[in-house]
Amino acid sequence: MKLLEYQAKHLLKEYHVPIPEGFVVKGLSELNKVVQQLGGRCVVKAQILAGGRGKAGGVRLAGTLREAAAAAEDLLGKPLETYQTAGQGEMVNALLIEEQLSFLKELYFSVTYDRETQTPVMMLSAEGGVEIEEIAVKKTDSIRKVHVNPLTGIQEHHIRELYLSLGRGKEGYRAFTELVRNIYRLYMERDAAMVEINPLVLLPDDTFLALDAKMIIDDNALFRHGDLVEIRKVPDDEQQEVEAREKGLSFVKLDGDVACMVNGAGLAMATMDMIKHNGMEPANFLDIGGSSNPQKVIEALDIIMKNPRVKVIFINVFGGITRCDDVANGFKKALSRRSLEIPMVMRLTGTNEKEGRRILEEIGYEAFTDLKEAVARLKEVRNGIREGN
Amino acid sequence: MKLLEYQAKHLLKEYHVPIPEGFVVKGLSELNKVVQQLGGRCVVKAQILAGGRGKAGGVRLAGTLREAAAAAEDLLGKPLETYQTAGQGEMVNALLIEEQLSFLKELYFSVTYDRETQTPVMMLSAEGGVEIEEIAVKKTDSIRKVHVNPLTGIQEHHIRELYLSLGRGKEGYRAFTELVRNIYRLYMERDAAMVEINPLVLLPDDTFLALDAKMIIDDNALFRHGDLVEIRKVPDDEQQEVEAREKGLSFVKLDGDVACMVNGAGLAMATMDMIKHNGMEPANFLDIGGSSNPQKVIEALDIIMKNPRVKVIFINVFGGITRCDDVANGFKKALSRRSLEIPMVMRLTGTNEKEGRRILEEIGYEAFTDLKEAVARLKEVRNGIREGN
Amino acid sequence: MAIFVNRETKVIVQGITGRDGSFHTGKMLEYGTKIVGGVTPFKGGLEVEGVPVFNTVAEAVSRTGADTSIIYIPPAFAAGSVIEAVEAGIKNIVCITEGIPVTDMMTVAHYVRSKGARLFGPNCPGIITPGETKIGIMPGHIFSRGPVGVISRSGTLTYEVVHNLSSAGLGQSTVIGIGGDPIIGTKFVDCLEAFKEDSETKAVVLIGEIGGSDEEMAADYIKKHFSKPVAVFIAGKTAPKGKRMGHAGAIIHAGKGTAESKVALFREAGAVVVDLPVDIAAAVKAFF
Amino acid sequence: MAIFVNRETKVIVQGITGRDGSFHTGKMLEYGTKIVGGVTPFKGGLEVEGVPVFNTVAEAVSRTGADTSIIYIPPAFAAGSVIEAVEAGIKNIVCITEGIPVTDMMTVAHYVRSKGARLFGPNCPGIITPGETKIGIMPGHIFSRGPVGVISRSGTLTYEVVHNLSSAGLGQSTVIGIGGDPIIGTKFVDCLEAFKEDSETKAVVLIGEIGGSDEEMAADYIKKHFSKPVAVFIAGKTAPKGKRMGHAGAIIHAGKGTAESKVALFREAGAVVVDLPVDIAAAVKAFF
Repeated sequence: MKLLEYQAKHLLKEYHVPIPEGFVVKGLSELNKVVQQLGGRCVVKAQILAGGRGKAGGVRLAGTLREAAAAAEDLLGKPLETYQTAGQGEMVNALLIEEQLSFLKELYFSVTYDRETQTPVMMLSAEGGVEIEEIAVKKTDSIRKVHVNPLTGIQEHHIRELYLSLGRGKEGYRAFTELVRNIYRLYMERDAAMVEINPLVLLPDDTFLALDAKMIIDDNALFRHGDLVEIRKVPDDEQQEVEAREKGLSFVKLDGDVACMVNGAGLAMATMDMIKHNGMEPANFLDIGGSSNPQKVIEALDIIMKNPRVKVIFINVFGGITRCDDVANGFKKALSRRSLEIPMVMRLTGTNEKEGRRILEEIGYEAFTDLKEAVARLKEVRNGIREGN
Repeated sequence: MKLLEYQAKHLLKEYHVPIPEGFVVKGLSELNKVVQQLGGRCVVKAQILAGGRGKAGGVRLAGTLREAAAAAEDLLGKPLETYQTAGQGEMVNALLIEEQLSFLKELYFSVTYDRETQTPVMMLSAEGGVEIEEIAVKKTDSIRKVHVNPLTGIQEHHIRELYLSLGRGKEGYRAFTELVRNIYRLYMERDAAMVEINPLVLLPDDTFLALDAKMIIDDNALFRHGDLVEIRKVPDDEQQEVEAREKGLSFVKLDGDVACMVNGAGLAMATMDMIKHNGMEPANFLDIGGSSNPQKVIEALDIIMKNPRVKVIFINVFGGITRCDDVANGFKKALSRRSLEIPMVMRLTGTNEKEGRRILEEIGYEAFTDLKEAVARLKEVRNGIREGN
Repeated sequence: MAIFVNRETKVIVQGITGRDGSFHTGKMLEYGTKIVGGVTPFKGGLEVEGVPVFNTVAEAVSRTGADTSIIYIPPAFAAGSVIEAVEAGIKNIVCITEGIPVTDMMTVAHYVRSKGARLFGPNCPGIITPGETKIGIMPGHIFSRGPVGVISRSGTLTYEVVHNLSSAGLGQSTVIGIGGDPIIGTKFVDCLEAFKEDSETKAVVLIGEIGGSDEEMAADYIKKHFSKPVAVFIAGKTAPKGKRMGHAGAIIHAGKGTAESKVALFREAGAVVVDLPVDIAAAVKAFF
Repeated sequence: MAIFVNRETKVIVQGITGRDGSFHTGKMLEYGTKIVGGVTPFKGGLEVEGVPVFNTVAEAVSRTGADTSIIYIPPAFAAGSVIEAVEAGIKNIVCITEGIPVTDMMTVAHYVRSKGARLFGPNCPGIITPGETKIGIMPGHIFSRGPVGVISRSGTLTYEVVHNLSSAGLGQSTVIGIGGDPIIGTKFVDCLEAFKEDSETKAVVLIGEIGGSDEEMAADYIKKHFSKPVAVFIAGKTAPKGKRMGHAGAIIHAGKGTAESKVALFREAGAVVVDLPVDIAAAVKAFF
């Protein structure tokens, strides 16, 4: 779950990480008071989840209330297109109005986890203010990575190693220590998958401040962060994915017309690969998950049918913890609620296969056992459909 | 550092552990309002650090304000003698006035650390309300011990194992879980050496409440608990020990008349053992500690001389991290401020021994190298002093 | 010979009274797995499929002598269950649970290793030595005993491949589902090390997917230390970047962990990489 | 042969620029210890007694190849320094610091062990193999090389005993101060295990004190597994109960850890227990 900048900053504040003074504005009428409180000069920042906001004009400096109002009017309630929004633009529903600050230096700081060492990793670079990919390419040496053993937690020497990489004297060290400890604590306690402060700025008084903030919370940990679930903003292009996840399904929309429903992520990916390999285009990735529940099949069909481009459905189930009879039952129930107007090819094998086939027979459907044969049939069916239909 | 009951309960409350409603009273004039607030019926509890308070009459039930006033008058501002106060009694400077509660059962719960496994250990017994030594003797099986690995921290199954030992149904489990987690967190975060809740009572609604509380904070960790240092009450008989510790000295007063000043705890104990072995009685244990600092010798002499029973001083220093010249310098400085009116025998060897002897010579003192010879001389000196002098 | 588990392995089921736990206890017993006990707090004394239920793992271990455990516990409590198992002296732990938070798993992975225990998963189908023991949720009938070791990050895709192998007369020595999460206990390289020492295993099938660098490390290990033939399939060639493909671990970040780069490294290491999972058997056949 | 450390041991000093750190760096160099570097944050680039100072342990290790570290760091930061050393790959850590909180030490003790490293102390005088290397704060001139292994919970009392031994012509193989705190890294039993395998060591002197049960465990080990002769002194016979005798570990709780019970168990295990530290040499003489 991605957080908006102001939501991330709200968490930073909770953890005593310095941030600029600022206010969230969701309508133009609130602007006046807020800009006055900041003394006229301010920064107007569009609150969207997509990256690349700065280059797309989503961050504006304003010297007067009039300028701020112009910027706000320009942004609020309109879609903002960045290189990450894939041509559609993301609606700006809120602005963050912040004080303008002068600083000595822009740094990059983040905490995320490293799959190889299976530890949190903190990264600091003296080259802040640009995308981390750019930093990584421009100057690999400029990024200092420090791994933290999860059993012993963050230690003084981890912070020291980061700070020493800046080549600065001791004067900023105390503020830096506090900053890093607080961000790390936030990262762990709030189950963040990533906290990125870019830029982290060094102020003239040798303290540090988070000028921008990106944060991703581990979806698997949301059960213990009800407060974050409440403030969740789902990106426009992920609406369906999030809805699906709430129902225990993994769904990713794609551009093709062959919908698929598979149990297991690996098999689902491999199924997409096979569809493509046979000259067709998958309409989605859809994993109905490990645990067995007929209801999931019903939900899955619902999601698939929301996509008007879908021409044929391919169901591929290899039962393990998922039982074939549960899948067949789910399918049966789904058909009792809605008729299926497009062709469907099914492959069903594994745990409780016999029971599953018996249920399908009852409603006049049959299923392949072998994947290769099933895909061959799928290809026939798809090729039999006239384009433009 | 031991906490008084009300101080310990204050911490428990901070950690959301249920405690009885109650008020601290330091003068009789405050009593009226407090007892009224509790509805007349209350418990009057003398706040002392020594154990055995209950049996010594330090806890009184009062059914009316009049009874409460009588109890308070009886206790406040007077010494309370228990089996742990060694015949002197401990002054009662405060009372805790608490509501009377009805409960189903008294349990014993504590968290401390286990030296063998080097982990925190939690103990639960269904036999609460009496001294833990008694429980341990009466029914060893009735104490359930659960160790917590400090790297992974407290886990659900630790709490489950404790709870299951009570042989009760699931209904109290949720409240118990919360209680144990909170007390464990307190134990770790506040660097307690021991948290003991005896009795922990089970209330009619299947929740738990700390009816009494003992707590010891690790002295070595006080540097990060300024709030606790502020509220510290030093037991009457430990006044000198605490003062000494603040000066970096380890001091324990004993009953004999041969004062000793030694560097290193092990050598200090062995020196006491040798004094005793030679028919004398040590007046104290005094370790001037590992790190080297002439000032410590001055402070150590001051503490020794406060004890009027001391007839002779034995200084035993085997330099290591403590340097002989530092010790000699300290001694020299001490003599420049005060004259020594009782005899002193010194043994000085180890790091910077030569420099140390040179300094002693300057002020007309000499020292033995060999411990056996030094103790022999000490014995001669002590035996030469007429008793009753 | 096989690796990690065999017919002597004594298994307890954590979460035995749940829907999945009880169902698969039956299936495992049917397969011949020595299920000696189960654990569900507050349900000690019951029986599931004739297997005694205990309140704690410690009790189950002391009463049954179990050395291995399989976990069907909801994600919020699963990490704690692994720690409970290790503290009770269990040496091999198979964690089926999907959806455990990453912060929990980082701690657990380090802890398990520090105690010399072995964790399979989480979010994995388990481990099977065909004809001897099945500790997992895989459909037992598709497996057959033989010279091919199988390691896979996926569950159902493993079944697909094993089905393919068995249908072609290629039996398996041991099949391990290592799990689809970003933080897992036993990785490809750990399994390759064990297969290297196993004289029964003559060839290895490795089923990888996009995301992470475990495949890259495996390719490096094969190149340097592994001389038995290896056939590889990597799932997710058609997956878009930056999207999580079901498995929490299957996500391509900043061009890292793509199918292309993994395929290239395995080929460089001398492994045979196939385009489709149904082509695995043919590739392995060619080894013999 | 000696145990744990020898003339090849490459040592760094953590906290080298402090009063004690710099003083004892000089003394150790004088003794012949291979001090290859020191660490004090923000003082990298300086030299102390001709030894280069680095900002971090990792840097010191990578530049000097050190395998051992001695710590003179204030109590609030000492536990973190041990972790820093282990993370940098140091295998033997001697922690001189007194006054480290128990909660810190519990974590550190478990962590060090889980990484296969070894910690001596905290609150200890260090370890010395006479004539080869001194990693600690003990006065070097009292030690002489010979067949007696010495293990002690105390600092200065160790010097007393060693002085006594050396004066009687009884040299030492290795002398280890294991530390006076309740939570320490290396215990009596660990040292006895090492002395058992050391052919140079013909007898062992063990200096215990009141409190805890490490002596009890050592007595048990001697009884069951240790056949070399052992002479024992236990300090604190005259200590009152419930009072902390200087060492955080030297406190008698509820009648446990008394000198009497320790003495009795050692005698039962076949060790010779002396009444006074100055009697040790005579007892050891009788062994030869």
